[in-house]
Amino acid sequence: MILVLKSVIGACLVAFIGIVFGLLYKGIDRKLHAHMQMRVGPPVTQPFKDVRKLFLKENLVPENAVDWVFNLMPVISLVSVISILLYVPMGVDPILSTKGDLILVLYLLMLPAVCMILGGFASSSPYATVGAQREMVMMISYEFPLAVTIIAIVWRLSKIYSASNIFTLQFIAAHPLWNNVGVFGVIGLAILLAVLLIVTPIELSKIPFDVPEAETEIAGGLLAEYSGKNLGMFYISDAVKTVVMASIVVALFFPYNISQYFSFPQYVDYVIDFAFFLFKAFVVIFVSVTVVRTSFARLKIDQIAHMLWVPVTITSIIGLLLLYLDTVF
Amino acid sequence: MIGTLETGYGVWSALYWLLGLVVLFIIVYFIYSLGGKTVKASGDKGKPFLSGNEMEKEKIHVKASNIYWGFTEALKSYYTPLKGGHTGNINDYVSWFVVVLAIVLILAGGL
Amino acid sequence: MINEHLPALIIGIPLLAAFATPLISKINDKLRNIFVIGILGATLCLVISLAFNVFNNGIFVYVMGAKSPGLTLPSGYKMPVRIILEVDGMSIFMAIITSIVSLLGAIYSWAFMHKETGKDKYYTLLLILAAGMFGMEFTGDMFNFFVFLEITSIAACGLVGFRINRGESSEAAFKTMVMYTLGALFVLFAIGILYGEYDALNIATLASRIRYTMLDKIALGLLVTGLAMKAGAVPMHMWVPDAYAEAPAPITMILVANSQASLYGLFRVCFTLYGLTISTYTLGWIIIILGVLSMFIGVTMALIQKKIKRLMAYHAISQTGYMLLGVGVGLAVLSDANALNTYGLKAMEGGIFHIMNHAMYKGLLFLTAGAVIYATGKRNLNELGGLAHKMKFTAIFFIIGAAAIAGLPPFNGFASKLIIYESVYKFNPMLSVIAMLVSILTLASFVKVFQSAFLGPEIIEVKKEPKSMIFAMLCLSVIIIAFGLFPDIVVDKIVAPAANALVNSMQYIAAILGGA
Amino acid sequence: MIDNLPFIACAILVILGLYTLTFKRNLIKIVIGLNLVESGVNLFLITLGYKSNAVAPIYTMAAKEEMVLPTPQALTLTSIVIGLATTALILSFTILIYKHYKTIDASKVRRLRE
Repeated sequence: MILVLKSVIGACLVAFIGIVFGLLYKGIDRKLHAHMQMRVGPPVTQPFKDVRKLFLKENLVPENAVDWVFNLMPVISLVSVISILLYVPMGVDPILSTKGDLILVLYLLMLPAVCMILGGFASSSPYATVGAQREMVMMISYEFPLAVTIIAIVWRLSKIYSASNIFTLQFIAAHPLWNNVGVFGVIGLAILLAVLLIVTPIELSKIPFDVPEAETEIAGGLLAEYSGKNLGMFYISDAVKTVVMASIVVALFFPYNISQYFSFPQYVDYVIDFAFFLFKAFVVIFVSVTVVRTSFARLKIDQIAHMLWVPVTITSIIGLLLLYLDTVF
Repeated sequence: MIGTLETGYGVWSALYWLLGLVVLFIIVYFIYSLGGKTVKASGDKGKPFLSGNEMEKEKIHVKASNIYWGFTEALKSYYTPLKGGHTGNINDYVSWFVVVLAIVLILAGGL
Repeated sequence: MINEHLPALIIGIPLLAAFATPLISKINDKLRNIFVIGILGATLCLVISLAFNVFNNGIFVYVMGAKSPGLTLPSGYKMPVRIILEVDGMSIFMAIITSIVSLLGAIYSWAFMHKETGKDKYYTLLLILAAGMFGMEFTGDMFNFFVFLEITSIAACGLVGFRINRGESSEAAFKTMVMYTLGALFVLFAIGILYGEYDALNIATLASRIRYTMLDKIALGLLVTGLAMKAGAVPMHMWVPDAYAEAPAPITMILVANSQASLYGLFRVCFTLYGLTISTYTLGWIIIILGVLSMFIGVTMALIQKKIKRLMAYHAISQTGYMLLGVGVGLAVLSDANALNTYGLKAMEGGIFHIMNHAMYKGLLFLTAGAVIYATGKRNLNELGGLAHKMKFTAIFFIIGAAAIAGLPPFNGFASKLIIYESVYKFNPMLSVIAMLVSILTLASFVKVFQSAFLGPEIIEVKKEPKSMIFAMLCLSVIIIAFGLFPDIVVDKIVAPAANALVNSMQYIAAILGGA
Repeated sequence: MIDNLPFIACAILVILGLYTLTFKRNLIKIVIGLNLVESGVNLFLITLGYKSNAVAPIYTMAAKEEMVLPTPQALTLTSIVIGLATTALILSFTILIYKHYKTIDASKVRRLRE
């Protein structure tokens, strides 16, 4: 019963956190990106203004589009992406920590992408279709390294602990792996972290992996026909997804908290942990989104597919092997 | 607790997720309804953007075999032999069966 | 009274009804349809009542023509010689799938086959196929198993080649028949070897006598290969897309269950017949490798298919891989009690749960494919487009089925795949990784189908889908969602008994031989 | 060695059948190959029950007590009947294939591939 109440209130809470901080991070990212290019850039609150403007506009549905899919997908996309935050620790334990685990988070992470793809397809525009199929190709390509990373970490944990909830993010965050492995393990973990940091911008389809949108090439790609509030929904869900990816990286690799070094009352601890989480998430986003997208140019889709299927996959398997070696020696 | 699946190392309950989803749907739909009205466009406004080209309806639809170009292109060296292996010839079906039979017999014999 | 004879009735009623069907269709087509659906409905009721019996009272042994299996012969020789039906948790699990699928197939056929000729033969074969599958699942006798295997082969191939106006149908039926017959002959060969060595055909008796000589190894290899072929494991899978794509849609759904009946035979052989005597580690690995190959090659081939049903047929192969993987891991650790209890049993539960889920969602997908073909008359994805404008129901059912097969929460495919991932990784982490990869490739290829058939501008004329077709698809969707929301109940009530039945082969033997 | 001759014959029949199935392109020959495998298996079954100097198990009033084992004979009979059914069905498919494709060359009867 308490859990029911918790999930209702928690849902409202994560909706607020996800949307506000997602848009905020987006603003910061744009600002820093501009600074790195020696520009002034928009104000940090610009994403909020963008959303507001999109909501004022008329919502156009193209003639050939399948309306019900076309209009439903933006909403479902945002709903599903926010729901991931119910399972991800953000400094404090996740709200539904005992009701879902890491594999669930992985699958939920697919949902917003699938919604975007279906929305793009449903708009019946060739540009949108091309963009959507590229997004799908990227999804299938990064799945292997991502799965290797996650399974490797959990497998290594299961060699140390025999708890029945090893797959929950709560458990993984409470037992950081860095402390429990030898030299090989640390190298292996570092490699896996690198893989995850490569996968993050691909998951978020940011430059250099923004082939699905690629304004200069296919006119906005899978969002080509979207306008008004539908586009606004996708805009917000992209922002929330950034927070989600960052918090997954944080939970898997940097779950450390700083509240135990102070002696404040518990609710202050929560605030401190949450603030520290926001800082860690910011660092992750800065490293794997802002810096990367400033420094590289867009790749072609078959280059991305090849890169993910061969070098990145091999790297991730090497990481797994090193973790395995760590249990032997 | 009904609806909670224990997998030995993990856990999953669809009902709580759905509950969260319903709450989130209400919130998101509220935000969504704040936006401008939805219009089914017609005429020039409703045509897909094609950089100014005029196209027939049939040609606009991207066909199934053209989808996932990037994927098949990147994995060409995997797909070419695989497609070649599926000859549709009944002799080959039987040969594969015989090959697997031989391998399994060797492996099972070596137990 | 009825309770005592349930297994025999479940096989007998469809079999007798099959031969009554042509007579009844002389009277009236509608009456015949009602008769067939009624018979299959009655069979479903009997299966459910037998299921309660088995889950409450343990293994159900039925001896044809005698009260108990332990009866002595006139010469004083004590040995089970009669035809014995032995129903344990796994058998009844498979029978539940078979009966649901064949009932819905018959309902769907009402409208789907409306315009075809030769419907009396169609329904006769359908009933024989159902009876044969029940026989395979219930029998406690190796030779009987072979006979029922051949009954299903003949009925299935007759149905695959049902549309004799299409050359492709005959081609598919020919190829399938050659493969089925060849596989069944090797199964018979293995049965002969076992009989020659141990002078028995009863599975329980054989299991208690097997000493694992060289000949037994040969028999094992023959059985595994023959049955794995019929289950559609790569690289012996090439008949699967032919047969599944050319059979009428409701038949394809039943063919999936038929392949799973062979899968059941495979598991029965590995666990019950050989599980006691040998360390099954290598055997487990053989099954796992077959499973991984099936998963990966099946799905990558599916991704590039152009015909809607061929694509789904390749997915059937790839999903079979999950079952082989889950149960194979259980088999590999069968002799290691600690590993079996920590993850082996869970992996088996995942694999077995996946059998049921797969029958449901793949059935649904084939039915939607049938609806698409019915409405447009086109099989090639390149010629389709924009169906979601008019065929909203089919589109929604397709989304449900596709989400379930891709393992998106909260549908049933997710539950069983979750169990597989989270137990198999402990055996070997790469197995989980490959399973997850295959899952997303599955999603990708169904997104492709959805895009090219259902989305896009309206470019082709469609007929409205009839009510009986919608009803059958609705039933499957409801099952899928219910299993997805309450997976724990299904796992506890019917999947766990099935997994335990496979692991505890001593019980299976003791039920016949009495306190072995 | 001489006692094993029937078993060797079975093995040869099965292998010949497999050879035919693998290398012959004529669909009728493929059916023949299938029947060869079947004959091999049937021969194997019937050989299992053989006893020298025993009578067939149908003579219940025979003077000699020694009977050939009846079960393999029953099995073989069943298997022959099934084999007949499959052969008939498969040959009818061959006829249909010939009708539609105008050929029974296995390398040409492959509209279904990939």
